Amino acid sequence: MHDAGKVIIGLAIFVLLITFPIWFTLASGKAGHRPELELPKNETQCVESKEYMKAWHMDLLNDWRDAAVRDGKRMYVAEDGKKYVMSLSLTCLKCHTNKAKFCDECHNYVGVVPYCWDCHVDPKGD
Amino acid sequence: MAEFDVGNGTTVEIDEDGFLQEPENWNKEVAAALGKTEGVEDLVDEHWKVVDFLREYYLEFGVAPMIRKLCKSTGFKLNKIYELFPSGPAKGACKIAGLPKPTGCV
Amino acid sequence: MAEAKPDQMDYYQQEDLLKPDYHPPKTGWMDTPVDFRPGSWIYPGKPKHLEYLGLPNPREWAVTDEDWKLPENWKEILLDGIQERLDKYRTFKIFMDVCVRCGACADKCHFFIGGGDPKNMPVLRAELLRSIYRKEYTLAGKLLGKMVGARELTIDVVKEWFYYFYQCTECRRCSVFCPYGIDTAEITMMGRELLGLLGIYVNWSIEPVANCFRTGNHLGIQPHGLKDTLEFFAEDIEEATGVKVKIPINKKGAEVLFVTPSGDFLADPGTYTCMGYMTLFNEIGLDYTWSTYASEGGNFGLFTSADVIKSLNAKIYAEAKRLGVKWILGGECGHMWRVLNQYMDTMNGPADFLEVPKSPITGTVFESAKSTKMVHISEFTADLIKHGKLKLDPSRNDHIRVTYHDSCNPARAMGLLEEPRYILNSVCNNFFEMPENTIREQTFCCGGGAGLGTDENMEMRLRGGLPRGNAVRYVQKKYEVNQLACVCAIDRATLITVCDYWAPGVTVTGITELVVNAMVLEGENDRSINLRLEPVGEQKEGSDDA
Amino acid sequence: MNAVLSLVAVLALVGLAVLGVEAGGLYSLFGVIVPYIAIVLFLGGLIFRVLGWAKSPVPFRIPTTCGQQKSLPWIKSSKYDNPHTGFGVLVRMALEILFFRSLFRNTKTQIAEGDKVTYGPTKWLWMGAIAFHYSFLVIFIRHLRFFTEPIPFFVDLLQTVDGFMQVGVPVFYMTSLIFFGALGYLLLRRLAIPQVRYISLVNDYFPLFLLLGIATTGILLRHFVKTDVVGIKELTLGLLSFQPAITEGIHWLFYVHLFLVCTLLAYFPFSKLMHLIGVFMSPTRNLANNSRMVRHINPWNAPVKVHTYEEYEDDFRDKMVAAGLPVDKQPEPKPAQAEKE
Repeated sequence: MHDAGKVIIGLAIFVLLITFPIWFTLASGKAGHRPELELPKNETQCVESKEYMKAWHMDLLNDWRDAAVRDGKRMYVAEDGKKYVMSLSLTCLKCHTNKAKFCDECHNYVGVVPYCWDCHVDPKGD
Repeated sequence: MAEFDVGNGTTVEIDEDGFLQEPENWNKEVAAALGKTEGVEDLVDEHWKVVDFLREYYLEFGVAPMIRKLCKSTGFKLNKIYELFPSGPAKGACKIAGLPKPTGCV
Repeated sequence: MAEAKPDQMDYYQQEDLLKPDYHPPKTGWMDTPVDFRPGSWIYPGKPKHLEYLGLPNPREWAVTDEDWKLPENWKEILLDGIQERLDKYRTFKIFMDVCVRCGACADKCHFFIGGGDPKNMPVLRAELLRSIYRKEYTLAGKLLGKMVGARELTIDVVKEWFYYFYQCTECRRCSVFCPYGIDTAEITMMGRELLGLLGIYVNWSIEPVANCFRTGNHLGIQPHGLKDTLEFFAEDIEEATGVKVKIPINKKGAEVLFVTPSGDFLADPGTYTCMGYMTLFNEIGLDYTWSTYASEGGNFGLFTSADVIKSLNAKIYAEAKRLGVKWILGGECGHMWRVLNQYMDTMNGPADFLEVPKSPITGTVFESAKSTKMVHISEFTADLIKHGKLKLDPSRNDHIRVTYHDSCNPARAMGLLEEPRYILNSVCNNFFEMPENTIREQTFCCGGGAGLGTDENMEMRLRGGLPRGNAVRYVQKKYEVNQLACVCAIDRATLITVCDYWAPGVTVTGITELVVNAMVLEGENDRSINLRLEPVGEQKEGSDDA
Repeated sequence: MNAVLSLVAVLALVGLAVLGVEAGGLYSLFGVIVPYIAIVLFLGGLIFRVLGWAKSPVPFRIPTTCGQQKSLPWIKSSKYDNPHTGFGVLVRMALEILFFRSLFRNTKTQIAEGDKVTYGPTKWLWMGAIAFHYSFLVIFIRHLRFFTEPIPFFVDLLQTVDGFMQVGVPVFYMTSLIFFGALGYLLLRRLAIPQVRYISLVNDYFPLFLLLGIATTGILLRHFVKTDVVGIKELTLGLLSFQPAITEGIHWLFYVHLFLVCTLLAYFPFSKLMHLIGVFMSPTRNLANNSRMVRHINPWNAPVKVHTYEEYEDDFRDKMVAAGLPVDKQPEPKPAQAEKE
């Protein structure tokens, strides 16, 4: 016996599953969606360079958290010598006022769920 | 296939185990010569009783008899058969009687 | 005593066989030639049998010959044969493709356990064939060759196939453990079919096939011979029990056709099992018949090719139809039941001229056999006992301390596990199981199945029999077991040697023999002797040597 | 030897990708063309292979039975290890595919104390296999975050569970570790067990090294190199929506990772990795043991030469008559007698 029906159904299910990203994304119509960041209006320079921040902001924030919470240190000296208070709310969010339109844009896009907001409150959120 | 020298100038064909290839080629000289290969130097009456029965049975039925049948018909117990034919009823006696080796679930 | 030869078990020292060298050789397996030592291979099929069966290339040749006298175009024949089988069997295709060589099968094979030859690992046995498949059918194999496990088909490969495909008993134990269910039996069957295309057969299989084709049974027993044999049994039964049994042969209009392996007509202790059937059927008044035409339940076609299976098996239905029986009862045999359970209906059915089997004694309808119309004697007997239709005195078997050997095919190609145990527990008071990894679906082969049970193959039989023999030895020591019961004619022939060698003192029996020895028969004598015509109470020491 | 060859092959692939993007600047080749080819080869090859298998029939119903058959009503049958119904087969297959049931049975055979053959349970291979396959599956699903927009809930959920330990930033996934460990185990046992080493081919080592390469580059990318993941997702979504565009500034290591994955995809259908599908199609597992109940059809069931009863009786008639056995046709010379029945 060939069981052609069963093989074809099985194969179809497999192909359907494996091509899930294609049809799911096409169906959602968001394939062309790109994160659009709302940049601070009155500031052009972040704590460190844009490239550095893009790749390493999570490590920086992690270091800040450890320094501030565990060691009680609050002062951060940046590469260019400028000093900043190590604080998510006071430093970062001062410029990046809208979490949803800045942080979440990329995080949601690539499926990152940082645990910053387990403790911190998003001032504009709920 | 191997040729087996009967000793009187004739040869017969035997298989790998020394069984006669064509049971029709059997005769008493062949039996005696095959006996020597199975540790039976001289075929005496008791041997012939066994061999003759095997032969008769084979000619009638085309196969070797059950060993129990052999024992019952000759009146020899199995150990007596082994005494007569050290390599046993199948390998010894049947070979000497020119029967083919039984194959299958045996 | 003369010096032992390689076809005698005394030739082999237990100390040696107990120390298999599990280390693979230094040379890779493709570069390790076959060692055709006496005792480890089987004589080729004789030309007269091939001629009679119309099989190709009948000729005189010997395994140890340099020239195997293959046809000119042997390579073409084999490659065409592989292609044909790839097209016919999905199993073959898939099993060629999906093995990941995890090695889980390696120490599941009795030949590997007892011999250590890496080519007896089921995975490598299959690679012998896969390597050619890769070379011919895969791009990587064509381009990269050896490192991707591909190699050229040469005469040496053919010889290697012969050696190792006749060192597999098609027991399927490896397939229980394989994560993809790769069944080496299937691979071996393909390999043997391919060899057959070149006229390479072993005589131990092909002579029974030729016999069976002509006379209806493997042993070549002719109709009048079968009658004579059964009459002889009847005399012995009368001597043992005082009961005169009927011998219905080729009886038209009987309710049941009974078919059993022909080994039971010739070799002890199978003959006692046969006497058991006759006594049992007589006692319950079963309206049955023997057939001289379909006088073989076993089917050495299984060890030859699918076409031969079909050709030999066809007689059973044909005879059932000719005799006008209602259904068919099958005796104690191993590979016979693989054929009856997995092949018969497909090959030679539908058996719509028969009725769904119904026990005339208990009224039980065997629903599980409603299409093939063929019931196993253990199912039939278990049903009789369950319904109290047999008067049993198990104490008559008290001198027997019995263990049960699951035969490969009823265990792994059918699942007949509980019926024989139920019977044994009903007819014996002393039943002991062997260790759990050696019974049921994990049972070990006798080492001589699938056409390997011949004396010139003694070394491999003893090596392959080691796991089984060792388990028997275990229960012999622990529970003083002195008899091993089985439902397989090959077992009844080969396990004698295995037990004599590995567990001397344990004899072999079929189940129905024990049943009848425990049965209280109508009009019986004092039953002081059993079916073996031995005084009851004395278990004969030593062998049932044939 | 086969192991070294495989390692060299994987390193060569790495080198090829590095050279291609770093020196050659062949971003569209490695970022667009190769992935497309790989996907086509994967899907096309896989379908081709499966249909190739399916083209051959299953002539006989040959399940390997691992338990009591269905027979008499009072004997408990093993519904799943020896299924006789479609549902039983379904369960058997599910146990096989989801839990590697057969491998779970694995035993280790040894000859102990000189003369005792012993069988101990051994679960290492099973554990290694389960760990490898399931962590691979999780990693595969986790990666959907780069292939879907919006990201389905289960991907987020899986990431949360997988990163539950919250070690490191970004969190280190447990499965990454398990995957690495399992791969290492599978490679080491292949090298360490003499019999397994003896049978191992390039076909066996190559996928292991390839996966190790993929895992290593993946972990480097996540935890050490930190390339522009947003850019990567833009690239993949472009590919998925058939509007490929190379995003600038993605680290070369990503292209190595991608190239190795593409190699795996392209290699998959033509290798033993097809066991993924084969496990579903193995006739010793996916058939019910009901061939005495239901007739299984063999499409090529061709007639064979049979020695018919008539021929048989012709051969033996005289002997049968002499022995008093009934015959269908009386022998010629004698006048016909009434048929005995």
